[in-house]
Amino acid sequence: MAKKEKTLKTQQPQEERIGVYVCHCGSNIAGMVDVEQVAHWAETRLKDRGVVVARDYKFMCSSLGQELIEKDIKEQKLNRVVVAACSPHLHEKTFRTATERAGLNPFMCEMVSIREQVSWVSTDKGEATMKSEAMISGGVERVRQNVPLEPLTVPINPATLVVGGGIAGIQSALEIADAGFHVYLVEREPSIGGHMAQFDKTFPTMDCAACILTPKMVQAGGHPNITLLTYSEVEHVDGFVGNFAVTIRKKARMVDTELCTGCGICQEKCPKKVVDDFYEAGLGYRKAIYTPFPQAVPRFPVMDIDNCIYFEKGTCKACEKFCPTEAIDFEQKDEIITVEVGNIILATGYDLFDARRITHYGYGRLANVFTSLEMERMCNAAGPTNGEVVLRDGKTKPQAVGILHCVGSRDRNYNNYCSVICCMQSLKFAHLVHERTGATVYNFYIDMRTPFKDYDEFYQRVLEEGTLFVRGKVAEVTDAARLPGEEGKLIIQVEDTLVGKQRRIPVDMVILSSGLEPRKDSKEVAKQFGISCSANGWFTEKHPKLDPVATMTEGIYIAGCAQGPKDIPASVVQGAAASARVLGKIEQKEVALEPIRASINEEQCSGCRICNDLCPFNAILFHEDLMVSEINPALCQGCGTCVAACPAGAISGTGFSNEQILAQIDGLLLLNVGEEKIPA
Amino acid sequence: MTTNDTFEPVIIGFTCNWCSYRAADLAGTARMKYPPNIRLIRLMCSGRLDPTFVFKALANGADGVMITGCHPGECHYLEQNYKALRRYLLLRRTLQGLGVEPERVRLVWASAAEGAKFAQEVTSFVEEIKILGPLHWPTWAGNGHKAQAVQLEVEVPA
Amino acid sequence: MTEYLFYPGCSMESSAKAYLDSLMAIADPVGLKLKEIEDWNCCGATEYLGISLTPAYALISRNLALAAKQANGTKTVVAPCSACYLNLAKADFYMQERPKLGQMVNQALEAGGLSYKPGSLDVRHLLDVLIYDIGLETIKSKVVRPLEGLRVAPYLGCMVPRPDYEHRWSDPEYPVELDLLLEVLGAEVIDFPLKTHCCGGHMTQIGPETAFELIRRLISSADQYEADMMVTLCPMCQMNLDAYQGETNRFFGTDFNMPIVFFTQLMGLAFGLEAKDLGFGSELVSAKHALEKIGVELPPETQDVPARPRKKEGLPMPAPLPSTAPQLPKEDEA
Amino acid sequence: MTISPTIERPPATIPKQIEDLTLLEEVATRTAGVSRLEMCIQCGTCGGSCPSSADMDHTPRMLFAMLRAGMRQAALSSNTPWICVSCYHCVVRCPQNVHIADVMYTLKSMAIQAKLFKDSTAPDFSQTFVDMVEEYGRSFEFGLATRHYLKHFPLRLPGMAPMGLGLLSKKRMSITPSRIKNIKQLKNILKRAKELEANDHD
Repeated sequence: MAKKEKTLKTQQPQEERIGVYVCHCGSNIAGMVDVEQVAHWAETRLKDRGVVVARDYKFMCSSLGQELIEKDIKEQKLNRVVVAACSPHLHEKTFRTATERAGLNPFMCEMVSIREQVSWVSTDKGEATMKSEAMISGGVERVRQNVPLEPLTVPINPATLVVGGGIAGIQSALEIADAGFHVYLVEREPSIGGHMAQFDKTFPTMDCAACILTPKMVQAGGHPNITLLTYSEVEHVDGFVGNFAVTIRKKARMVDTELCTGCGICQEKCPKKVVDDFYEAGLGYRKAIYTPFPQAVPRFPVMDIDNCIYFEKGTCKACEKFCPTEAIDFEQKDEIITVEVGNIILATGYDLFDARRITHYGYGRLANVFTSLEMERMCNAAGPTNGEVVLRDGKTKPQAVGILHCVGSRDRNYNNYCSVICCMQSLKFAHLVHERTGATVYNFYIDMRTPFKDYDEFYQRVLEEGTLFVRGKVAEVTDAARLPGEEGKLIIQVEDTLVGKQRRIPVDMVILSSGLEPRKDSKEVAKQFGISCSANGWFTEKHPKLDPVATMTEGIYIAGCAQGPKDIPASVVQGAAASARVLGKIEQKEVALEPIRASINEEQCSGCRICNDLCPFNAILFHEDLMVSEINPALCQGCGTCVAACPAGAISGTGFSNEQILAQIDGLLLLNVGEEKIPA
Repeated sequence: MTTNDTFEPVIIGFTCNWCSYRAADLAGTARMKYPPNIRLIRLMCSGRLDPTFVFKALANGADGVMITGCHPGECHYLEQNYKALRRYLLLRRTLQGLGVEPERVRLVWASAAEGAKFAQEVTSFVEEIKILGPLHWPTWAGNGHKAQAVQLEVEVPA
Repeated sequence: MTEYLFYPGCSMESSAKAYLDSLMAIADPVGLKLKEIEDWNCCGATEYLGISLTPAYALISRNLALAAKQANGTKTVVAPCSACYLNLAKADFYMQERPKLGQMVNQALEAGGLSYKPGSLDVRHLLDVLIYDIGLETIKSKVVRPLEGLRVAPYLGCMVPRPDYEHRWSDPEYPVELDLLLEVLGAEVIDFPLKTHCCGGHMTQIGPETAFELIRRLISSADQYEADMMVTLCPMCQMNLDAYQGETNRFFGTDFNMPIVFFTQLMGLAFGLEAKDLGFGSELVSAKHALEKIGVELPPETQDVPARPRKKEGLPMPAPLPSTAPQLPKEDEA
Repeated sequence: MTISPTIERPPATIPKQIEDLTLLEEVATRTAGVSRLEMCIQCGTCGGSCPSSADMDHTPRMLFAMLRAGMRQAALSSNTPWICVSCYHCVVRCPQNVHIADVMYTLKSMAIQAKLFKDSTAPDFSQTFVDMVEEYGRSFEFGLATRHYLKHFPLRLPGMAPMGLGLLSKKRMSITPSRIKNIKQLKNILKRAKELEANDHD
């Protein structure tokens, strides 16, 4: 490029020497923005503003792209860099590191997001190009005001908090604990184990879920490096990577775990029987004092005070009377504890789609319509029917069973994503129902999705067993008989799309393969931990392909279904991967923090104390003797509210100073752009 | 609609690093489309917004300013967005006093998950500013007050 | 008292006269004030849409334009007929969803000196207004002759609860609003599984055999549940199920004798009004026998007809999903 | 002189290009609202929900596949849209929120325009209905029913007579049409609408 070489020779006598780098991002940016024009524009029109070189390149974030910048910094003696590429949340660190490698302070590099904010949201190439130019002008003006900053480093606390004791959380906790570091494993329910503990068999190998899960639960329960906090919830999170302080509420079990031996006599003697909506999916019963299931870890029971007769009527206390170790404590109160950890793994799992929402499938209205979780419990030998597959009357074996895929999934009326596990789960039920009852089994699917190892082989096996597959999303399940043979049955009305005809198939039992949903409170949890989640409520990973276990917030990782629907093997993989990331962090021993802090110029401070009350982190102290305020940099989080509020202008905020922002405004409005046109 | 077809307003947007800037990222990742008239400035928090920024933007050629922050109760810094809200309400009053339509400044709450909301708010704001037309600072009457005050309806965005 | 703009629709003046008469009779007692849209025209039913798009929507929108012009402080248009309700609501919705349609329609309306800004009116069905504005409490307070012993199948048909652009109903397939209203009137309401299934619509005209099967399904199901009558809120449904019931019987060799009445007629009865003022007698399948059950004040024999087969023993059933519909008013102890 | 072969074959013709990839888009743009027709995943919820699908040549799902395949002739001559009863079951259940019922209306109008419908009963009924509405501004059930049944179901008419008489005697059917006051305004509006519609599809 002859033109560029020419610019090389024209030395500017100015102090600022700025390089502008425009990324194509393949065609992601170049497809909508004329990147060459943008680079040319920056180089010519922003010449007076200190731009000495502007280049466009296919992938700036590649090592070649970074080297390009480093080379320019060294050879052209650049002292400031603007990279116009993707969102700074993605690659700010990359380019600042490259800048640092070339010998500049990393904070002399600014990013301009022309991918997320321009090319991906625009429809007109001309407009997108002009917007990119304006944004680069803003970036250039801002970077002119940048000053070198030194990052703060803090030591990393080697302990880790794992939230959620399902299979993903258990796996994470064990990996870290086995490596020799301490783990706090918090679980909301009385026992760890999660959904997997409710299952009967696991596809495609048909291993007994309890048989493979229980050993892991026991290992976690007895591990010297794991503090198990069951029946507990995180209340509050403070701090940042390396130094989180987490407040946890240990809900009152009404059982003194120091004294309890887990003998089970209290449950036996408790006179109150309650429908177990949680563990037995509403199909079975438990007592008002209970351990959710026999293999529960820990083995201590909890008291359900909403259903306890003593709490209702003031008498009973059968449990207390019979407890051999006097472990029952009706006076127990919730306990609030604080733990200090360096990293956090969120493995909070999923909720099952509420099938009652699809009224035309009749769940909750038609007795013999069951959900997949009810089915898991029914198939389980330890479940309410001892593993018998029967109708709601508790005794009749079905002759014909219909299994509906995609219930609440792949449907814009409910959830428009694929829940991943339902196809395989439905095949599993087809196999189990066939095995237990010999009934005719129908599977109604839109598309069969059986990727991953040995999954399609399982499909073949179920085909072999004679399961009848009907390609079509079920339109309705009804008990309104219309034709002979339909009386007393549930009729599944569906278009058999491969035949092209509507069919009405009478069955005795319908199983709804309900999809997975984010936890009802996932958005609040995301907020609590300062991470983001999708509109649905799944936690958002840092990068969907290249960083699927980290989040945008340093020190917080995600695993299992909290990130999105996935099956057991994938949950285990992600749990282990999150642990590997945490172990990597712990081994770094210390972490560098963004030096974005506010500070007060004592000379200018009038001592008005307006800023004092504005800081939610109590980082601003007032020196009565000197009548000035001072900011504690270790406590300051860098929000900048005090900067904006100081009437004397005595507070400045690094990284986001008034000078930087005001300059950026002018830049965005193209106030400083040279007017003279360069002849083409 | 009285939209002037040829008038393309310039809008400066101030976004919070934790929520609305990520909402803008999400709008991009999801390939949602919105008008190119807005140019964003990232702040660490909407509480960082000094009203001077807004006046400076409007004085130097912007036709509108959009301020975005976390939903009330969801501030990354606990409660600083409430301070932004207070300043915003005052700001509108001041603008009115100066004879500038207070609708030229809009406060939007958008969480990191609300890419669609962000895109939609930008779209409707651009439409609204197009209807208002280019910003002309009023000429001043002798006593320093504009003869006609602009009607202000105080509404608190939820 | 809120005044509503009223769009009666063609059927109300002819085949569904009973609906109009009974509506007028109950409007006053419940405090429903209706102002008929001056010089309204036919909504085009389900026919015009299949001929040509813009003229069909222009036809509907003339009514919206007139209504908006005549609106005096109110923005709610009430339609008692399903097809009219849907057409008006649909035009308003689609002209917003696709502005080009709105522009074309407005260009057409201009030829008649009219215009309409999509979204400026609320189009609602009569039952919606009665339940959500007037309220079950008010309706209950007017009941002087509870319809005790009358077993009714609530039947809404298709076009009121679906497609429900504005989400006004509790559910598109199993809405409970009509059930609640009839319960307030004191009737015994069956959980009618086909309550929003199709009556055949215009197929009675163009493919009678298709329609007869749909009519058979509905009446046969109501009959299985031993309903004394089916209660509807749509002139077309009433017409198809009532007037074509005889022909359906002949076609299938059945002998159904299921009276089909409008819910407003039953409201009138429960309010103590005279049957003759409520349009009774105009139905082709006479409701006489069914009405005797309540008219003669004799407590009818309570037949223990099993409702939907529900198993009390065995495995527990899931609790019903909390409904968005209003709750039935509490029984007064006094 | 040619020897006629033992088996008569139709003369060989060059296969016509039947795929018309603009068809789907045309249907979509002629549909009120946003049809979302291109989003169909062929799940069959519509065909499964349809109360009258037994009488249809194709289920709605198949019809949409045909539109996608550009089979204009076959799609527009299908009886499916004419059997649709507008019950909207498919619309509320469709997992992709396709405006199915409105697509059916579009297909009817396109079939009428292309004169591709097989049975004229339904189009005639619609046209008769519309003619009367255009004439009077109101529908006229008596005129409509008699005219329509006379033409299409003359044999069924005697069977229907008791019903018709019943309706007449119970004053549920008027033998004279009523007319709106400002019919001129309506006619002007419809005239303009038809012109606009015609120009739009040029």
